[in-house]
Amino acid sequence: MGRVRPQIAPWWRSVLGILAGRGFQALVVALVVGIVSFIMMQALPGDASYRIAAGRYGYDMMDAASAEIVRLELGLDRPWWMQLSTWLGELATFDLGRSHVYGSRVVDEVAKQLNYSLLLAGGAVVASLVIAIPVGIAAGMRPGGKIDHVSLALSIFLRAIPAFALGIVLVLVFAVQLGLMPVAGFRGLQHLVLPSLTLGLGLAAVSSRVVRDAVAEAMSAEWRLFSRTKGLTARRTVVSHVLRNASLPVVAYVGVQGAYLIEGVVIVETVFAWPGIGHSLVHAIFGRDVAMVQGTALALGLIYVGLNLVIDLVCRLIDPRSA
Amino acid sequence: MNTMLDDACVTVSVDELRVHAGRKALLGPVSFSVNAGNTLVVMGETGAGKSLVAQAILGNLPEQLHADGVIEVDGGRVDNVPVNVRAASWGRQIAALPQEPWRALSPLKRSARHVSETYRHVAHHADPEAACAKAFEALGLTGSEARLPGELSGGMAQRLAFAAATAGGAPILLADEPTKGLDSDRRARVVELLSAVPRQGGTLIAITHDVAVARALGGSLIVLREGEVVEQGDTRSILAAPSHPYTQELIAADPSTWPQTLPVAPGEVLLKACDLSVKRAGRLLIEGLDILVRAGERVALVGPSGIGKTSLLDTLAGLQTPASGLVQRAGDLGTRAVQKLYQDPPAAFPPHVSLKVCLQDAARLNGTPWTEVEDLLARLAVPLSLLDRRPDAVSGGELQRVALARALSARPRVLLADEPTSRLDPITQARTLEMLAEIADARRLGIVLVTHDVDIAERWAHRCVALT
Amino acid sequence: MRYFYAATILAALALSSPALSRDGNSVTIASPWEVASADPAISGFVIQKLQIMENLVDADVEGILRPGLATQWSVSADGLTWTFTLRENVIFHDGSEFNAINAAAALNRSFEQPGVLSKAPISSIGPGDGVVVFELEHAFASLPALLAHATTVIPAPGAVDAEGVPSALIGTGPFQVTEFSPPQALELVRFDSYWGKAPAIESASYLAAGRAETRALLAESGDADLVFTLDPSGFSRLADVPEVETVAVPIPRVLTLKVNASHPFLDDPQARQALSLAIDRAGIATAITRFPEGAATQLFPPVLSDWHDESLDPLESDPAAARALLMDLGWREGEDKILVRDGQRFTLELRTFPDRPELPLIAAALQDQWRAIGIDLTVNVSNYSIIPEGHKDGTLEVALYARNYALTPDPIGTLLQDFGTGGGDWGAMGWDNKAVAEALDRIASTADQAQRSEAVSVVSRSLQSELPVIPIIWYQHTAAIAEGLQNVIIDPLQRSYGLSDIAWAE
Amino acid sequence: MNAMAHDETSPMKQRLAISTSRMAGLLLFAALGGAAAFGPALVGHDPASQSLLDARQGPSAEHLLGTDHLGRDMAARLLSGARLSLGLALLSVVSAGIPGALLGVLAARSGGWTDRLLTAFADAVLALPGLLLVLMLAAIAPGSWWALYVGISLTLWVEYFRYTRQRARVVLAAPQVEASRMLGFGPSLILRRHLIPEIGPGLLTIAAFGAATAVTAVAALGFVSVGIRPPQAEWGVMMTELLPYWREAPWLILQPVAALVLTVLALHLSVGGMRRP
Repeated sequence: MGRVRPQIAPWWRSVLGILAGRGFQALVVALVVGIVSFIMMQALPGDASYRIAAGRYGYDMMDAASAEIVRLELGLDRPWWMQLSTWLGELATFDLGRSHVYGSRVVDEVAKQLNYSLLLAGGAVVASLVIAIPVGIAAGMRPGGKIDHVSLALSIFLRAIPAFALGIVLVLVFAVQLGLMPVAGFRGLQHLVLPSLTLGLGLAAVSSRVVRDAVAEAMSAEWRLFSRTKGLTARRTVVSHVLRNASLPVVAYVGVQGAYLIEGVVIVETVFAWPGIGHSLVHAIFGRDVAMVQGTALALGLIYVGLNLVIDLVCRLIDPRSA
Repeated sequence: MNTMLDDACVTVSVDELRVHAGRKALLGPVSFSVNAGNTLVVMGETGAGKSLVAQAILGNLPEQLHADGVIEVDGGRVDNVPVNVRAASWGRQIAALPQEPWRALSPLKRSARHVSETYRHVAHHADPEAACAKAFEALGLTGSEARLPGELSGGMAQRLAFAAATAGGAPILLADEPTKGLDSDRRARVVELLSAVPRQGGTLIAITHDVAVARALGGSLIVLREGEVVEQGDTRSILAAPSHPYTQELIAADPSTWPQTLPVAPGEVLLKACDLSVKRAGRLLIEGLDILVRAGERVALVGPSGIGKTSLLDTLAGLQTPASGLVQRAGDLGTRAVQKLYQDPPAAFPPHVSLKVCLQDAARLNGTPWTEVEDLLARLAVPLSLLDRRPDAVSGGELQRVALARALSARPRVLLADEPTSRLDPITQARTLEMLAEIADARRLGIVLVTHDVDIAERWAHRCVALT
Repeated sequence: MRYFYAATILAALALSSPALSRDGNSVTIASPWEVASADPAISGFVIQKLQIMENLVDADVEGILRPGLATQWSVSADGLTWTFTLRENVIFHDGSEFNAINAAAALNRSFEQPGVLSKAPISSIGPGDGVVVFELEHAFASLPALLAHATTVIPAPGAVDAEGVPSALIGTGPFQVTEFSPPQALELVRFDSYWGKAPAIESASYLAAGRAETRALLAESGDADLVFTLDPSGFSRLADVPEVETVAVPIPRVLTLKVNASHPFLDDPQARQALSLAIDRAGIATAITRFPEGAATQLFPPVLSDWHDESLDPLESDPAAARALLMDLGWREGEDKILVRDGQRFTLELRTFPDRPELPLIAAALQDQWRAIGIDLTVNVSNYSIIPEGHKDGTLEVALYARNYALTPDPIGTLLQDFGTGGGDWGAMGWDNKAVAEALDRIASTADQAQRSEAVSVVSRSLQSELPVIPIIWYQHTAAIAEGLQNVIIDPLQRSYGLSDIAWAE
Repeated sequence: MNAMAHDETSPMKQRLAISTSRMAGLLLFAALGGAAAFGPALVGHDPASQSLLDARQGPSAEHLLGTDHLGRDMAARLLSGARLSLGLALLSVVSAGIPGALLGVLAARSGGWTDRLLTAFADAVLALPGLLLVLMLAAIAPGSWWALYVGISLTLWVEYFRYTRQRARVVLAAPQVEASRMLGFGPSLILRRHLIPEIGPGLLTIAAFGAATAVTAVAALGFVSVGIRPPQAEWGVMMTELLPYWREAPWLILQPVAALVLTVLALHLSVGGMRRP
């Protein structure tokens, strides 16, 4: 349908609409994230400079003296609004400042960890789709059939079991017993398999059902029957009609999975010693590394918006009915 | 359709066809046979099992139903052949025209693709695009190749479905309620399209509840009632001299045969619209319209679908503000003195609440004693036992009458009816409109009826305003 | 679409080929400690352990100092001027030359940064001709020991960014960094133009795995050859795994209770002794840390040979006696079994932190054991910074943490901070003991062994009787070693993973 | 027509299938709730009282589910954990659901700027990673349940809002409501007869999903020792504490995991599976 000329004008209009909407959202997110995280970090009990010093020097080395040095170095004695305005000012120039704890540029830190986390998340999504789509289709073709019931039971179970437990089981089976995969760390692509499978199974639990529902609905639709009675083979009907219609809700759902991913990433990264963003976010929060928290949160927020933008566009591509 | 000329005597013959759901018999026995170049019309109201005939022949009966009896297509017996095998003949030997084209065309495919893919994969046509273009031209669809089914009018969608269904070159065409929900002139075009099939040597099996359609298609006729054949034979002669009372009723229900309503002495003006213009989605639909609604008078607004009848009605009801001009109510008309009847009765009721509760609420709010409501229902022939059910558990006709009772419990002076019977079977439609008329006369109501059926407008209403 | 699945599934299969078959000459190390930064002031410990950067002064496993980047050192008669002669033709991993200028610069920075050096009475650090010269405010014998500390390693001048923060891991050590993915992973290769003896192994990778279970699994699956700091359970399990050898080495890290001696309930040594008597060290050592021999009988573990004092009578566990002591102090049992004295319930808040998993457990144990003698203990598990913070603002009552008395080969530096005048953030609080303070100063300023050991016994005795901090457990440093890995040395001072000595059996 | 024939039969089958599994889910959930409510009293052990010497025991008459690494009674700890998790989950679901739904109706009813503002706000909240919010609240008040409670509620309300808004818009615009309005139905009656019956079931499903999410989130946070802190008995905390012993005393770590799995299972079954409204 890409080659359809008459639709072009409204097509562009709707795409621009999408872009504008998401762009605005991104802006809102940037402000909200910055301010909220900042205010929260301000509200945290105890003296930030102590926390930061602790994060920097470890408990063998940190003491009141080092906290004092930190306080002066970071100007934590300034009033909070001054600190906030500096941050926003720098943000306007796309500068996220330096990590309070490590002294390195937040941008670099976030970028580094983001690479790993995105790799992990991407792996997870791929894994989930590879599992969810065939299962979902199989189940959706015969709603109420064996496959349907079994996969439902499985997906509820997978949804229920905590990520780390799944991770440990996978490690035991594939790494310790079979020795197929490495246990943890990141040194090659095969290190990606187990963590992303752990996350992916969790995602597949839900998305396989989404696929199933979508397919089931498409299969029971009158237009499916018609495309059969007008002479198309069952297979062609599925390929050229069912899948396309069914893919719509599935794609839309990938956006919803973002939240689950962020939560999962934190857990899985700690279990698999994965140098990712979720892991460092927890550290940053407890190390009172305001700059890092803001940077990380901002990154996560913007990724979410970006993801949804892509999904909007893909949906727009699959479904030319400009809604 | 060119291939239809190829061989002369393709036939469908059905012998002692019965359809059961478990132990419950739904259809039959039915027997008939149609020759190439002939037409079979199956008539009867919804639930009479008309569709089952088509499904049995095609072989796509729902799993939980099963058919017995002998079905032969093209001289070959098919009823004992598994579905997946019979499916091979779909589109090539037998094609089926769907009931509701919008629902039958997958919503994400552009019009042309629906047809061209059939040419490509079913007819294995050398140049599908060209063939498709040809078909579009023949059906006057040229120009809407790139439009999505959702963007087509009912008539166009029906023609598109026709093109898609017949592109495979099947000589036998099953058409199930092909004219459902189409206004008269669109209906005419579809009928003409269908009658072309036998003329070109194909076989047409058409299923309808519309006497006019049956008459137009001719051929032979089977009249079904609750799954049983009540009359069978040559269409024209049966319609001319129906022997079975049910057939007579069916024919009588056809608006074109209704008696002309006698004019009444118009009462005081209840509703008055001057130089009214109506917009929908920013588009100006109706301009400079003047309408008077007097007590005891039935006004019909008639016009093709999409002309803005509904928006106009809403404007009169005060639910929508006029683009220009104004709607005046008689001074003594309260807000609830104008009530409305809807095209799709189930949509007009809260689906999860029993009818009784609905009626009781309405009665209480309008200070109408419950007994009065019950009398109304009695007059409308609605058994009180029905009231414990939910809207979806009641037939369309009954529900529309409950809706009428509900509206009346508000003691309205004006009743605005938006295609109140277009979704009903002819007999039910006739009965419903009859009752509406009675009550309106009795209560001296002013009625505005929106319809696309010119016959109804002319024969049932006192005054007919044509919107063009 | 289906092709896409096929592709991905294939890819997945391709990936799941057996994990890196161990290349003959590389070693993988896993430990809990993350490498967050290239700044020695922050990550010095790991940088030093992995032999990426080096100190002027090195130390062997006994803590005996030996030449590092400095070949020799001498102190002036008045003990105020130290001169360190630097090793010649040493180059950094980036090829730049190691000399007095950049050595002095690095040391000055670690002097300004929080760390051991900043505590020393230094007035100036300056480069000389092939030497670095320290001017002191007063005599300080253990300066060389401080220069063996992780925060005083020497990064290459090229590693320092515009703000003067070391931002790359470049040093003079036998291993150079090829890949750094903070905070988890490091890739190392042998540095071929290293001044000293060339290591046997060619490359090594370091992986920080926060969770003990993960580390145990790494060891068990053979993904890591050398795994440090195992949890008790993992340790006992790995003992049964044939491919892995487990070792436990006592280290001078002690799990202690910091007690606010100026707190009205705790200002009397008797009260502190009562607290100590109420602690079931054996129970904790058996059930939680699972090294029964780790139950502390005094502050200094045997491994600190010249501080551990056999003649001291060991700390006992005797709830009844504890109760008796408290009764003497006028405490009486209240209706809810909790002691009361002139209207005040005996309630204390214990602060600790989760970074060492055993701490909350032991805190929970203490909670239970002290309730038995009528003390109501509330546990506050939080960031460890609340301990120095509480020390500063005086709100701290009791704190539980693990103190390493061998930050420097000679514990004196640490002890000065902890038990010198005014106490220290990780040491005594509200407890001033002239005798001890003097003794420590004497030890710090003299090199004469006789004087030292006399002073030492003064310190250890009064610590035992006064209990400004209550020792509970002596730590074991645990490690799992893949079979075939030879001459692995587990350094009790945790200064080195001994990478340069390790070799695979032929 | 085919579809119609389907409607008569197969959904009936499905409805039956669901209702049995639903019943199972509801019963299971009731059982869990009951256990959480009354269990602690019945077990008769203090979840906090330890005896290091009989740590990590298997099930016995004395300790029905054995003892943990500090010799605390597992049954008691599990149950008090259940109390905490379920209580927290239900509480946050309620306090997220009611305002969420009300705002949704408000937005749908008044439209215009009110609608736009509320929607924009909801979107912004959505884009703020929920976990971040919870983490930071947890950091403000370490180990306190109310921080988790507030954080979870704050992240959960959006879903109710969006669902209610979107459905309410449809319903309010439908003929059914128009007809009722013309008959003089007031807001309260519209709410009772139209909105609640239409939206209620969906909201319940969302609530079940939300509760499941909350329970897992609490455990997850406990597991990364961000949420509830030791010595408080909470499933996630128990998981971290017991994980080290998964080889020598597997039954220990299995218990909190099983508890979590059962809870989520019950919640999902009780709303007939994994289908979001």
